[in-house]
Amino acid sequence: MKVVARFEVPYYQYLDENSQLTEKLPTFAKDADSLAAMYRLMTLVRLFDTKAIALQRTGKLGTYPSIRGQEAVFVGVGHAMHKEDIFVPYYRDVGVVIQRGVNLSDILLYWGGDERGNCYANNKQDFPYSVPVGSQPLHASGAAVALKYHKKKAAVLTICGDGATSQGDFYEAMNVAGVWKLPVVFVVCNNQWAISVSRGAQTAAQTLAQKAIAAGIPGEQVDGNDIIAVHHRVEMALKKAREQHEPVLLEMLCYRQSDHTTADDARRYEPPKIREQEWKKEPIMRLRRYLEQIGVWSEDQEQALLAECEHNINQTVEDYLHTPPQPAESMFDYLYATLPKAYQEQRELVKKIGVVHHG
Amino acid sequence: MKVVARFEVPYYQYLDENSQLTEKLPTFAKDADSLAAMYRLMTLVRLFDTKAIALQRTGKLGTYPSIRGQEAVFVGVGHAMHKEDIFVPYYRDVGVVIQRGVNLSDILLYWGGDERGNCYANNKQDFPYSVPVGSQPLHASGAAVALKYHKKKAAVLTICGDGATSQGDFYEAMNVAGVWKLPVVFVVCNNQWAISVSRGAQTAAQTLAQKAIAAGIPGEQVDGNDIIAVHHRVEMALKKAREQHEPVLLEMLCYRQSDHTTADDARRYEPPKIREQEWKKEPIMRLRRYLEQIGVWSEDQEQALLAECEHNINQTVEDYLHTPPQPAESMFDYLYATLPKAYQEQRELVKKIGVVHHG
Amino acid sequence: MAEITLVEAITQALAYEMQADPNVIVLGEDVGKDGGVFRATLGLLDKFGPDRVRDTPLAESMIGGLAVGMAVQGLKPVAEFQFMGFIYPAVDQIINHAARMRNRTRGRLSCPVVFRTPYGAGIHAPEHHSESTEAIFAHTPGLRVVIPSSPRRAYGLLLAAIRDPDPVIFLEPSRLYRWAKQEVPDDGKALPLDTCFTLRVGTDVTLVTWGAMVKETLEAASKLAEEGVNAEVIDVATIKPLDMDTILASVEKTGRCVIVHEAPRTCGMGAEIAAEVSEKALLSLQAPVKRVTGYDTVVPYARLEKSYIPSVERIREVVHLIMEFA
Amino acid sequence: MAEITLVEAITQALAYEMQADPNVIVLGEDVGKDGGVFRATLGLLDKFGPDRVRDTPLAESMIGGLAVGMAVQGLKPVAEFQFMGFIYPAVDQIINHAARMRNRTRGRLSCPVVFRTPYGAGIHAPEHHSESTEAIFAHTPGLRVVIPSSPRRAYGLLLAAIRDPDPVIFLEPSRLYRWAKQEVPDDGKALPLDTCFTLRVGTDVTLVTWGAMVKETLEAASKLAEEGVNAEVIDVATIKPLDMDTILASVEKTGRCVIVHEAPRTCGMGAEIAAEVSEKALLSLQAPVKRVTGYDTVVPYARLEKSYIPSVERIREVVHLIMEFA
Ligand SMILES: Cc1ncc(C[n+]2csc(CCOP(=O)(O)OP(=O)(O)O)c2C)c(N)n1
Ligand SMILES: Cc1ncc(C[n+]2csc(CCOP(=O)(O)OP(=O)(O)O)c2C)c(N)n1
Ligand SMILES: [Mg+2]
Ligand SMILES: [Mg+2]
Repeated sequence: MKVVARFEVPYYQYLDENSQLTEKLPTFAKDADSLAAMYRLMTLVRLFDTKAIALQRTGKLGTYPSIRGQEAVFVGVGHAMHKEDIFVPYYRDVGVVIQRGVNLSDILLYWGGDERGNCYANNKQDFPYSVPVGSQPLHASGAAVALKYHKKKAAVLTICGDGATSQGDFYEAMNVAGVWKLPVVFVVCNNQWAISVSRGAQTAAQTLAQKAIAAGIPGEQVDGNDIIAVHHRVEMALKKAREQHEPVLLEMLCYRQSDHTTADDARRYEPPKIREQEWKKEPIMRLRRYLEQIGVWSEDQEQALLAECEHNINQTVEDYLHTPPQPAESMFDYLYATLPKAYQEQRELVKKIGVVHHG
Repeated sequence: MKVVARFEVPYYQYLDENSQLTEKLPTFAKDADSLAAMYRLMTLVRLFDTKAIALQRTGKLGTYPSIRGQEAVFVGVGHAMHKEDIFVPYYRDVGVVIQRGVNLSDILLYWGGDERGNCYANNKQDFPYSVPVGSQPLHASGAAVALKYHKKKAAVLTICGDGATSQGDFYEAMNVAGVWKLPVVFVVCNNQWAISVSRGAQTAAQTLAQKAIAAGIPGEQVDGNDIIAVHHRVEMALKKAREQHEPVLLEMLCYRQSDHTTADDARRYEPPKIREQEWKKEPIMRLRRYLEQIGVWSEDQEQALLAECEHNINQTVEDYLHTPPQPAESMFDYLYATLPKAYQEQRELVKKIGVVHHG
Repeated sequence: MAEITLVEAITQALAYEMQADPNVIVLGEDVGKDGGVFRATLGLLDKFGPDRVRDTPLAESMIGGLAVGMAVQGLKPVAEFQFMGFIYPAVDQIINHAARMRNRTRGRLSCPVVFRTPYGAGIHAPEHHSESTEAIFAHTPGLRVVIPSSPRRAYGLLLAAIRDPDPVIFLEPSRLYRWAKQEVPDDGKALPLDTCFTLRVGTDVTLVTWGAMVKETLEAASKLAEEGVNAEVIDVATIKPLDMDTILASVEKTGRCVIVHEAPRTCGMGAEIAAEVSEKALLSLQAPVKRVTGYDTVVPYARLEKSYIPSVERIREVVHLIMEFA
Repeated sequence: MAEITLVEAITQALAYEMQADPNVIVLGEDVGKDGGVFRATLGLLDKFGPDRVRDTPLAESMIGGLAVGMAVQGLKPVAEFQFMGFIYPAVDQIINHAARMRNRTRGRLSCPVVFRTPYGAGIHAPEHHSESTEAIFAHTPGLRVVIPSSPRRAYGLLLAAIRDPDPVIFLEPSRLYRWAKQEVPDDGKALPLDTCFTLRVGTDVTLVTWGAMVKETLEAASKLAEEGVNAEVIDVATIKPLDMDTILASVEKTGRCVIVHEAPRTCGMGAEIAAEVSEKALLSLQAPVKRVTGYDTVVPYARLEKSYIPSVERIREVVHLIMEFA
């Protein structure tokens, strides 16, 4: 017997749960403004998230998947991306898309049951939320083929959950990215749960990062509660993807501090106490304490930020609540570039009947 | 940065291409009779394979996938399995099924376009050939659930090609086997080609064995031209599966010494010379020289064996050629346990028309 | 006896058959502790343990292929897909393997699996949660496709599906999961799988439907009765194999036929029934066979989904139209 | 001008459009050096290089999903599945993504992809190589389904499919790949995608068909002519969206209609056409609309596949039957 291949999975963290540095800071993080900007976004996102849940509870929004506790992953990813990069999301987000020219009210429209939530006014390239779990990494690899073919200096970034890594499509997407050397970064938001199924019940793999080995690409674990680590590893990965066409898989370790969606009740299956324990690692307070330590954040700033966020969110909610529904026949208006004659009669019928309201 | 996981891929070989031992022999291989038995089978299989191709060339058989050069993989696997184990094959075989109570004439029937080729008289459990590439490892995991549930001391073994490892189903099958601790062994016959697509064009992974790491199970590379290595690693893997419910992936390195099937022409894409170079490693002569070295095989035995094989094969071909087609209405007779009334009229029609021959 | 909902009837049938047959195994995403996103498997884990109620990794092709392997080796898997919009990755395993195992081995092996999934629109769910693509499976030889529309039929048909020696696609109308309650004796009695159910006897027109549309169709029939049209309502229930005898007998009596389904019109199961009725009952027909169906478009998101689902009014209008046909 | 086969016409169309539009990319298993198992992409690698003619890893869901991503970002992928029996792992990507991208983004993004695959039985291939499941795609909103049946139509329809701004399922009857030759000018002229082609004008009965069955149907029409029955033959070609106008106009003229297809009968595309003709042309019909189809069973292996495919005789018999209907 001889050994023919060896592999290692690295883990990255800069700021630990006590807001202490565990490594020398990467360059970008020396810019306190940049960190503060991310702090502001995480705060906005958490407040928005809370608001969305409240809207759902009062019947003003459909099912909504909270990102509570996972803000560093999404905000860090969004912040590290370039405008020209392409984002291929799953359904759990907010943090990335608001940095991609998407209005918060679009997000509400989407979860309120209106396709126009995917019709971003200021973003012509990113993909809409993907509901079929694990299907979208393949789109990312396909988009990366297009970028590479058109010789663009940009990369694709896609994100999915820990549960999604069990899907064959996830593996197939990494595999083709590896063998075709595609400019794509695969991010896994490992929030430890896929609805009620724990991370440990998805796979015997000790890390999700090691799933990259099957595709012959590198995989890394990142402390997903440390936005410095998230941002840095994503930035490095995107750079490598853009410049060297080397795909990589980043597993972001975090914890879902909420039900799966508003349609779920995690008390049915989540062991008691875990959530509180994990809360000690949550990303927003961790960064705030650090910003306070280095003297770039104060209670006054915090209060001003909260007020500003509240104002924006309220405005957004107003916009959302006052958006009239689409005409009924809109269900035919974007099906094809031009609606074939065969379906025009159906469109006329829908139009004649008009919008039928839930009874 | 710290390292959180480390992996190694081992490689096994006992008999090298010059028929020299490279390691201490495993116990089973000290029994020369056992080795000779495998030698006989490999010889039979190669002659049968040659015959099948000839039948196809003369219009007496449909498309047929040769196993030339890959005999050690199939014969070794079949020899290491226990009767109670369950075999889940792909379409490239002969070597395993003839050790599983399947008649050579069944194999011809199958490739001759007759479903009765799957209706083995002496085997009630093994799966039929699977044509949709990569779909059958999931059946193996499912069968392993059944074995484990029924507390049987048996394991499932499934085999697929190098190309099949790119399919999501292959990964999903290993993943569930890993996390549910299923008694199943995954064997990959890496013959370096998936029709015209080379092993290197399938994946950037340096070895196919490392694909197991994604599922958190062990993976090994084995010299697939060394039947001692094949048999030994399969035997060990099956034992571990049966006794400890630990699945494993075995990558058998070999070379497709033929077109993909009789419908293919490898000269279109196979670089010149490779095949001859690889032929030096082929498994049958390798074992024969070894058997001769240890004095358990002679030219007389060889001649007798060839005559015996020829006789058997001719008999088999006769049986096959004299099998009349099934009645036309047989296409309805096994569709459901009892044919629903809705389709009985169609069955009557088919029966009335009778068998329509190719024109 | 307490009245139960359709989804509770599903649970009751699962529990009954798991008790009766130790080879019945439930598997799927979140079917264990969580009891399934609709609670169809609620309590089964506690009763039967994790070997028989299995939370799978998140992979539908895997659920399909695993179930095939289990079924071939003597188990009776009842696999859940969380929504019909997520069954597609398993279509290969269903069409290429489950539906063919018996045929391609000339009866040596078989594949007694039940693939359950909630289906249809109308529950304000996100996109991809509202599919009605039963026609895909109805077109596939070797399968049975069964669709209950009341708690009692859910119980009896599911028992029959599990006991059936061949693969069954069992589609549960999510819109009806908690719509109406019925007493459902837990007597283990299966209902026949090859028969339509006549829910309302009438003389003027035959309304043929299944699944969630049974609701609107029955409502339409009530209104029509007030308006002087006496409709017969048939719940097809098992759409494959199709019991045309019951439908044809009804149309021969009424002379008129309207088929109602939620799936898109083109190539839906309604086309098959309309084609058969038009061919076989041509001489009895007093008006063309009409279809009232979902539109040939993607089911809209929640805000417009009601505009997609065939309404009581659309059914009524079409019936009146053909009553006036001459 | 030399005459070419249907598969050569496919190659010609691919080469033409790759030359004309640098965003057209061919991908699939063995499409490169090997030129595809049927040689449909023969020579393209040499002409256009490996960036535009891409051998993929062996994974159909991947081919589907990759093509979606490419198409959304400005490429025009023409993806090949090696046989229709292997398209199923991609069904999720086709139904849940390709068919919906434009609709769900309200036109912000689109998905101009062509999924090509050989289909149908009759070439002595192993199992799973003989499928005709066009109905699955015909039922799916957002798709186009196009099926050529001659070299010229293959050329013109494939050009149209590639230029179409929405996803197209392009099904090539493998039985006709090398059946008949035609002169096919390489003029880059596309054929319309929303129109049936009337291949034979007649007065007594309308035969509606597509794909490989055009062969048997035309043969039947010739025989019927000798027997005094003048059949009109319509090649539907684009089965989704369906051009009912041409079919209805024909049936209004002939008063009789037989639909011929190779796919299983139940819920096949023939049901849709029969249902529409029966409904819309009821008053013109002098006999019930009949279907001559593949049986509701799995296509048998090679030795019995000819017994599965609708024969000239079956078509003739049914036509005679309805000619005598009164
Ligand atoms: C293909 C598919 N199967 C099932 C579902 C139902 N479902 C929605 S989210 C989810 C769990 C996903 O878990 P994970 O990937 O960890 O992401 P998370 O929601 O935890 O961020 C499931 C099973 C789906 N949307 N798509
Ligand atoms: C799902 C599927 N896709 C495509 C094919 C066509 N096909 C048959 S064999 C083959 C190559 C398989 O290569 P590999 O897995 O390496 O096995 P080998 O034939 O080399 O033993 C392909 C593409 C198929 N049978 N099934
Ligand atoms: Mg998760
Ligand atoms: Mg191979």
